[in-house]
Amino acid sequence: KQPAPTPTPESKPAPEATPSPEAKVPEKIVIGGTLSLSGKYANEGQMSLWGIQAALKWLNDVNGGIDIGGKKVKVEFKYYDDEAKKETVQSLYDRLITVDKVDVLLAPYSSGLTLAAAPIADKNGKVYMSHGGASDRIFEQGYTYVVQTLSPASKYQTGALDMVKAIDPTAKRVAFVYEDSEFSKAVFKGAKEYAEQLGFEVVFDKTYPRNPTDLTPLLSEMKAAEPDIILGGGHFADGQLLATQLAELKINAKLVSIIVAPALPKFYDALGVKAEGIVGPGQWEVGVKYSPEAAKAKGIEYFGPTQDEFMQYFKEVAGEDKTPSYHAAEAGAAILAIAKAIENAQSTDSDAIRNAFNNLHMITFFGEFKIDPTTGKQLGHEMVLFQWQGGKKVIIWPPEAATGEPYYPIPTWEEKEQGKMATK
Amino acid sequence: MKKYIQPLLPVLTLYIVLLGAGLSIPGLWQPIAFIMFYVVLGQALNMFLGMTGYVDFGYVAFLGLGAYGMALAFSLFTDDGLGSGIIVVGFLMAVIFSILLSMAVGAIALRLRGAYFAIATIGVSEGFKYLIEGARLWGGSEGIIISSQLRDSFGSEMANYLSTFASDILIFAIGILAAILTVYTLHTRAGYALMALREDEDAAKVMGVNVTKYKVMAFGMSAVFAGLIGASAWTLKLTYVFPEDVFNIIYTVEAIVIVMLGGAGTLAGPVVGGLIYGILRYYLATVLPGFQLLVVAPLLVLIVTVFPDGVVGYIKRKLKGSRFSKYVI
Amino acid sequence: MVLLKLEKVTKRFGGLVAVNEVSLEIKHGDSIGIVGPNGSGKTTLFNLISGVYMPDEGRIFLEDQDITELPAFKRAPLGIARSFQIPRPFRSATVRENVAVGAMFGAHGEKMSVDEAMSIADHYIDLVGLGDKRLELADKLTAVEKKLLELARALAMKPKLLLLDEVVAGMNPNDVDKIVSLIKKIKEEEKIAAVAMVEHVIPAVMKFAERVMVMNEGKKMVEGATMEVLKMKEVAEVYFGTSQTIGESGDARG
Amino acid sequence: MLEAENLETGYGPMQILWGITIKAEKQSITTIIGPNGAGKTTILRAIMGMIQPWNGKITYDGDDVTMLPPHKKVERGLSMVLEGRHLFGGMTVKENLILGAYTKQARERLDDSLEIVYTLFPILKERSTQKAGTLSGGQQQMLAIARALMTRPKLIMLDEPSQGLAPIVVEQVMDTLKKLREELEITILLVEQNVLVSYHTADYTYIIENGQVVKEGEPSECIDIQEIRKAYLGV
Amino acid sequence: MVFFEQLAGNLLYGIILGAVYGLATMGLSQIFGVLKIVNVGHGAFIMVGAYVAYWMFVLYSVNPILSIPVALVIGLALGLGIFYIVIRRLIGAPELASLLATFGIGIFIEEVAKFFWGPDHRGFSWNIGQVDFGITLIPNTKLLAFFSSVIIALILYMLFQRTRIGAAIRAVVEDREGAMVCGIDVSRIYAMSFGIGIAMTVIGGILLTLFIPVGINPYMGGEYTLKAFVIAVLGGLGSPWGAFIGGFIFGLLENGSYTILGLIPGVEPFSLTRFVAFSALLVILLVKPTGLMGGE
Ligand SMILES: Nc1ncnc2c1ncn2[C@@H]1O[C@H](COP(=O)(O)OP(=O)(O)OP(=O)(O)O)[C@@H](O)[C@H]1O
Ligand SMILES: Nc1ncnc2c1ncn2[C@@H]1O[C@H](COP(=O)(O)OP(=O)(O)OP(=O)(O)O)[C@@H](O)[C@H]1O
Ligand SMILES: [Mg+2]
Ligand SMILES: [Mg+2]
Repeated sequence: KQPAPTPTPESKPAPEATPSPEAKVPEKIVIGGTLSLSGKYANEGQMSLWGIQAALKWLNDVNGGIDIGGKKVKVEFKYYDDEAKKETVQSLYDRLITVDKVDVLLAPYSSGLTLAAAPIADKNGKVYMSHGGASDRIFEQGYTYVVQTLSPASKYQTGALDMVKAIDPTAKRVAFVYEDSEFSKAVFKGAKEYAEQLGFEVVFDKTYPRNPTDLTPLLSEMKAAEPDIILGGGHFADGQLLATQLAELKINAKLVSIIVAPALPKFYDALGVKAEGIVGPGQWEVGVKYSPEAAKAKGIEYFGPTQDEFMQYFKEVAGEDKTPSYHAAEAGAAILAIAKAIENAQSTDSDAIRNAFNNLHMITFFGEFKIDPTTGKQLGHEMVLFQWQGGKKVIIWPPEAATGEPYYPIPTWEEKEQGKMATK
Repeated sequence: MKKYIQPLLPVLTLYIVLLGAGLSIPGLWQPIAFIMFYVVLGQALNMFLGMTGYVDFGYVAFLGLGAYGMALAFSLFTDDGLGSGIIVVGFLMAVIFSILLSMAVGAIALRLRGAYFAIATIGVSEGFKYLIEGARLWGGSEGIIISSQLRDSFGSEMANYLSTFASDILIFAIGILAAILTVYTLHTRAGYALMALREDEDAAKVMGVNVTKYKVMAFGMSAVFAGLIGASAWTLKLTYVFPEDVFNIIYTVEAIVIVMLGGAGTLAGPVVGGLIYGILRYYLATVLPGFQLLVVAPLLVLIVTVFPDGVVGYIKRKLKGSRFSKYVI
Repeated sequence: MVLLKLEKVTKRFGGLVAVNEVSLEIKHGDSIGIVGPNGSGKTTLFNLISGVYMPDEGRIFLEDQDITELPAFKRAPLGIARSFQIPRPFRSATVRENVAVGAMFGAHGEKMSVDEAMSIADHYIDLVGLGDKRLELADKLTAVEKKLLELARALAMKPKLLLLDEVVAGMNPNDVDKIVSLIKKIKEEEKIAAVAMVEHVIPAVMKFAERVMVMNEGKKMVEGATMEVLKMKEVAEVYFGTSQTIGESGDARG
Repeated sequence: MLEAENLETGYGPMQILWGITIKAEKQSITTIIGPNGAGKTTILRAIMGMIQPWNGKITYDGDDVTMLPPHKKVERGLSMVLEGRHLFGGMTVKENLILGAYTKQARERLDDSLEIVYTLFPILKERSTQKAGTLSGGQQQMLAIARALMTRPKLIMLDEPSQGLAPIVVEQVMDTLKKLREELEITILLVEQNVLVSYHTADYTYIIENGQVVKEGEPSECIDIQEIRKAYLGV
Repeated sequence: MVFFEQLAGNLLYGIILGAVYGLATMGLSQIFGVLKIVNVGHGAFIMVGAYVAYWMFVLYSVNPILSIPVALVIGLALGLGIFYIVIRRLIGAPELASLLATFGIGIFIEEVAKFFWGPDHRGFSWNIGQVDFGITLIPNTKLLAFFSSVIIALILYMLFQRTRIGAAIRAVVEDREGAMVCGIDVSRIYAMSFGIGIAMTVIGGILLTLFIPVGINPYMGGEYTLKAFVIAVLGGLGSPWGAFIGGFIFGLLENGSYTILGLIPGVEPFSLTRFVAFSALLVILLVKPTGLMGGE
C-alpha cells in the first residue's frame, strides 16, 4: 500500500534571511522531548541526554545561541522521562506543548514511541524531530511535521555488505541471525534485499525472540549452513549474547557484524578479546571524518562543534570516563539540525521551520543532513562501519570516513583464545 | 434505583471533575487521559478479580487482542468505504476477539484454582504473543501501524482529533459503563453468586450456584472491557500495535497493583487506585525525570503497609455502619 | 411416597471404600437420624446425595428422577440442601448475605429477586437466633454461630430434603435442646418433606429422629425405629462402647 | 501449675474477657463450661499466647509467662488442642504426629509418644499414611488430640475435644486423659460443652458467661446434674 | 543425521539451562509456598545476583562459583531486611497486597541499581575451556553452572525434606495455628523462608551469570520473573524441587522444540519455541491442575 502523500508546505518560497518586521524575536527557544531514562531504553536515553547537553553547550556557550534577526537567542532543552512506556508519551508531549510552550519537539527513542506521540505533534502543528526512530515506516504515515536525523533502519547492515563485496569477492555466503522485533526486522529486510542485489547468497535467515537466554539451537543450525559472513543482532543484551555464543560454539566466519551492541564500550569490556574483529554499524563513531574542512571540500555548509569539541563537551556533562555512543551523537545532531533550521527560518513558526528543513543541507560532526521533503526521512546521512581492533573501535567503512583498514578476515575464535588481536 | 445511584455517586463525581478539569484547564487533558487509562484498566480487571477472587495474570491478552481487533479493522477494511463505521467495526472485532479468547481460556483455565489459574493465564498471553511473532500472524513482530489508514479514512485533522481526544473520551465512556455495570451486577443474583463462589466454590455449588456459568460471565465481561480499552487507548490513540508492547505482562501487574491500592472488590477502589498510581507516576516523572521511580516505588510500598485492604477498603471499613456506608461499596 | 432413594451406592477413595453399597429410602415426612462410628461414611453419604462427590456405583433418585449424574448446583434447585460438618461460610460476606445466597439459588426458583431473598434471609436468621448478628461478617462468628449460620443458609434454600451434618456438635445442652425443637418446628411449618441428621450427640438424635440408620465401615448396619436401634447390642458395641447402653435413665454419654 | 489472673483481652477493639481468674492445680482436671460465645476459646488462646492479653497475668509452673509466644510455651510443656482441629491437611497422619513432637524434649521421646497415641487411637496407626485432610471429622479430632499429646505436655488444654466424636471414643478419650494424669502427671484444662462429660471427669469447674467467671467449684457444687439431664434429655 | 545431532545438542544445552532456570525459580516457589506471596519483584533479586558475580569478578577477580557464599549472605541480609521492614506487616492482609509490595520493592531495587551502576549492559569473560561432546561444544563455565545448580538444589532438598526446619516450614504452610501449638516459632519460619527464598534467588542470579556472563543490567530480571512464574507453577507451587524439575522441562522445551519447529516453513521457529513452552504449561495444568509436584 502506498503511503499517503504528505501535504508539505513545499511550494512556499524559502524564507528570507531577514526576519519580517512583524515577527518578534523570542526570549529563548525551547526544544522539548521525552527521554527513556528508566526502563528498557534507559541506556540509550542516558546517552541521548548527554549528547543533547553537549550539543547545547556548544550552541549556547560557543555559538551564543541561535541567530534570529541579528540577535542571539539561547536554546533550552526541556525533558521528561517516559520510562519507555507508550502510555506516557502523549501526555508528556502535550504538557511540553501546552504547559512548557516548547517551540520544537524532539521525538522519543524507538519507533513505537515516536509513532505514539506523533498525533499530538501533528495536531499541535509542532515540528517533530526523530533522533531514535529508525523505522522507515514512521515516515510513510503521512505526518506533516516529522523529520529524521539518523539513517533509517534499512541502511544499518548495507555497509558491511558493500565492504565485503569490495574487498573479498569470494565471500558469497551470508547468514542473518537477528532479533524478532520491529527494528531488527526492518534492518534485515533492508539488508536481505541489498545482499541479493549485490549477488550474495543468503544461506541462513532466522530470528530469535527478545531477551534470549540461549542461542545454541539457532547457532548450531547456522553453523551447519557454513556462512562466510554473519550479520546479526538486535539490542544490547542479545548482541553481547550472540557474540559470546558464537565464541562458545566456535562458529567462525570471515566477518561478523552485529547491530547496536558493539557500539558501546561496555561491549568490549564484557567480551574482552572475544570482541576483537567484530564489526558493527554505527550512525556515528568517534573518529569519523566529518570536519569543517571536509564540508568545505564538498561545498556544503558545516554547522556545530567539531568532533573534538563535541567529545570535550560530552565528557564535561557525562564524566571523563565516558565516551559517547552513536545514540548521543544522533541526539546531539538532532538538536543542531533544529537550531540550524530555526536560524534559517528566522522564526519559531512550525511551518517555517519545517520548510527550512526541506532546504537544509549541511554537515555536522554527525555527518550530512538532508531530508526527503515529502516524508521527512533522512537521505543525506551515511552510516559507518567500525571494527574492534586491539580494544579500540576503528572506522573501516566507507573509505571516505575510515580511520583504519578493515582487519579481514577476522581472527578465528581459537586464535582469539590465544590472545590474537584484530590488529596487524 | 437509589441503591444503584448512591454508590455510583462518588465515582461519577470523580469522573465529572476529571472530565471538567481536563476540558477547561489547558494542558491537563492528556495527563488526565493518561490517568484515566489506569483508572479504567483497574475497573475492568476488578470486574473479574474483585468479584470472583480469581487473579488473571494473562489479563493483558484481552487488551492486546482488542488492540489487534481495531488495528485489523483498519488494515483490512480501510478501502471499503465504511467511513467512520470502520471504528464501529474495529470495536466489534475487539469485542469479538476478547469474547472468543475469554471463552477459550475460560473453558480451559477456569477449572484451575488460585495461583495455578493466575499463572496458567500467563501462558495464554505470552503464548499468544509468541504465536503472533513466531507464526508471523498479523504482521508478526513488526505489528500493525494504522496512522496512514486513519489519515486516509478521516483526513489528517480528524485522525489527530481521534487519537488525541475522541479516543480519550471513549475511555471515559468505557469507565462509566464499567462502573454502572459493576454496581448493577453487585445488586443482582449474579453479584451474590460471584461473591459466593469467590468465598467458597464448593459451598456455593451445593447451594445451587452454577459457578462455571457465573465465572465465565464475569470473565467475559471483564475481557470485553479490556478489549475495548485496548482498541481505544492503544490502537486508536497510539495508532500502532506491536505484539511485544500489547502483550506485556506489566499491564496486568499494574492493573492488579491499582486494584489493590484502591481495594479489591470495591466499586471505587480501582478508581482511587488508578488515580493514585497515575498521578504519582505522571507528576513525579515531570518533577524528577529519571529518578521518579525511586520515589514512586517506596510510596507504593508505604501505602500498602498502611492500607493493606486498599484505600477504599480502609474507608469502607471505617464507614461501616455509618450513614455514609451506602456510598462506598 | 419416596422422596429420596439410594440404590447400592458406593464411593471409594483409593483403596478405601468409604460408602459401601448403601441403599436407603427416605419418605415424605421422614425424620431420620444417621449415626455410626467416626469414619463410617456418614459425611461421605451426604456428599453423594448433595452432589459434592459422584458415586462410583449405584444410583440416586429424587422423587423418581435419577439424579446420580447431576452436578451439585442442579440438585439444590430440586430441593436438596445441606449443612457442612465443618462450617464453610462465605467469610467476608455478612450473615444476611450468606443466607440470602441460599434463598436465591435454592429451590425458590429463578425468579427470586435480591430483595425478596434478603427478607427470606432475615426470616431464617431470626429463626435460628442470629438476629443481632445479621450484619456481622460471617468470619467473626463463633464456631457455634457458624453452625447456626449453616442451618439458616440451608433452610433458606427451601429444601424438600434437608441434610444436617452435626449441626448441634459443640453446642451447649440447652441450645441443643432448643435447636432440635426448632428444627422439628421448622420442618412442620415450612413443609420440609424430610430431614436427615447426622449426629454424635445422641440425645439430639433421640429427640429428633423417628428412624435411625446406623453405619459402620461404610456399610449400612441396621435401620429401624430410633429407640429400638439405639438399644441394640451390636450398635452399642461399635458405637457406644460396651460399658454404656442407652438406659431409660438417659444417662448416656455423648 | 497454671494460673491466669484478671485476664482481659479481645479482638480488635472488642473486649471479650473481662477479668478472668482461673487456676489449674497440678495433676488436676479442670473444666471450663459456659454458653456459646462466652469466651472459653478466647481464654485458652490467651493463655497459649495466640492472642495478646491486654491485661492480667499468667503464671505457669511458678513463672510469669504472660508475654511468652506460643512456641516458647510449648517448649515449657504447655500444649493445646485447638477448636476446629487445625491439622496439617496436606500431610500424612504420621507427619502430623511427628510435627507434634517438634520441640527438643518431645523429639527425644518420639517413639514412646507414638506408641501411646497409637494405642489410644488405633485408627491413626492404620491410617498413618493417609492425608490428614481426608480423614473423617471424628478421625481428625482424634489426630488433633494425638498431636497435642505428642508434644509431651505437662499441661494440656483441650478445646471441646469431644466434638464430633462417637460416644465410644469420647469415653476412651476421657479415660485416657485420666490415665495420663496418673501415669504422666499431666495437668488438664478442658473446655467442654458436653456437660455430662465435664461432670464425670473434672475435679474443678469454672462457669463462664459473657467473659466473666460466674461460678466455680467442684462439679457437683456448680452443676445441677438433674437440670442438665432435663435440658439435655428431656427426662 | 544432522537433524538428530542438532536436536541432541540442543537438548543437552536445554538440560543445563533448565537446571539454572530451576535454581533461579526455587526461591520464588519457596516464598509463595510459605507466605503465599507472589513475588513479582523476583527478577530484581536475580539481577542483584548477577551484579554480585560481576563485581566480584571484575573488582576482585573472584570466580563466580566462589561468589556464591557472598550471594548467600547478601541475599539473606536483603531478604531479612525486606521481611522485617515490609513483609511482616502484610501477613494476614489480602494475598495480593503483598504483590503490590513486591512490585514496589522490585522497582526500587532496579532503580537503585541503575542509580549506582548506570543503565549499561555489562558482562565479563571467564574462559576455562570447554568440553567437546561430539555433537556440540559446551564451555566449562556452563557445566559448572549446571553442577552447582544441581548440588545446591540437592542441598536444599535435604534441608527441606530431611530436616526439622523443613518440616516446620511445611507445617506453617499447612496451618499456622496448628504449627504454633506444635511449638514452632511461626514468625521465625516466615522470616527464614523469605530470607532463604531471596538468598536462593540471588544465588540463581549468580548461576545465570555463569551461563550467560553478559547482558547484565538493572532491568535484566523482568524476563526471568515471567519464566520463573511459569516454571514454579509447572513444578507445583510451593514445592521448590518441583520448581527445579519444572526448570528442566522448560529448558528442554525451549531448546529442544527448535529443531522440530524449524521444519515448518514460513515461520520464526525460535519465537515459536516459546509458544510451545508456554502452551506446554497449559497442557500440563490441564492434566495435573496443581503442577507436577503440587499437592491438593
Ligand atoms: N477425600 C477423601 N479422600 C480419602 N479418604 C476420604 C476422603 N473423604 C473421606 N475419606 C475417608 O472415608 C471414610 C469416611 O469418611 P466420612 O467423612 O464419611 O466419615 P463420617 O462417617 O462422616 O465420620 P465422622 O463421624 O468422624 O465425621 C473415612 O475413613 C475417611 O478417612
Ligand atoms: N477472630 C475473632 N474476631 C472477632 N471476634 C471474635 C473472634 N473470635 C471470637 N470472637 C468473638 O469473641 C466472643 C467469644 O468467642 P469464643 O470463641 O471465645 O467463645 P466460646 O466460649 O469458645 O464459644 P463456643 O462455645 O461457641 O466455642 C464471641 O462473641 C465471638 O463473636
Ligand atoms: Mg462426618
Ligand atoms: Mg469455643
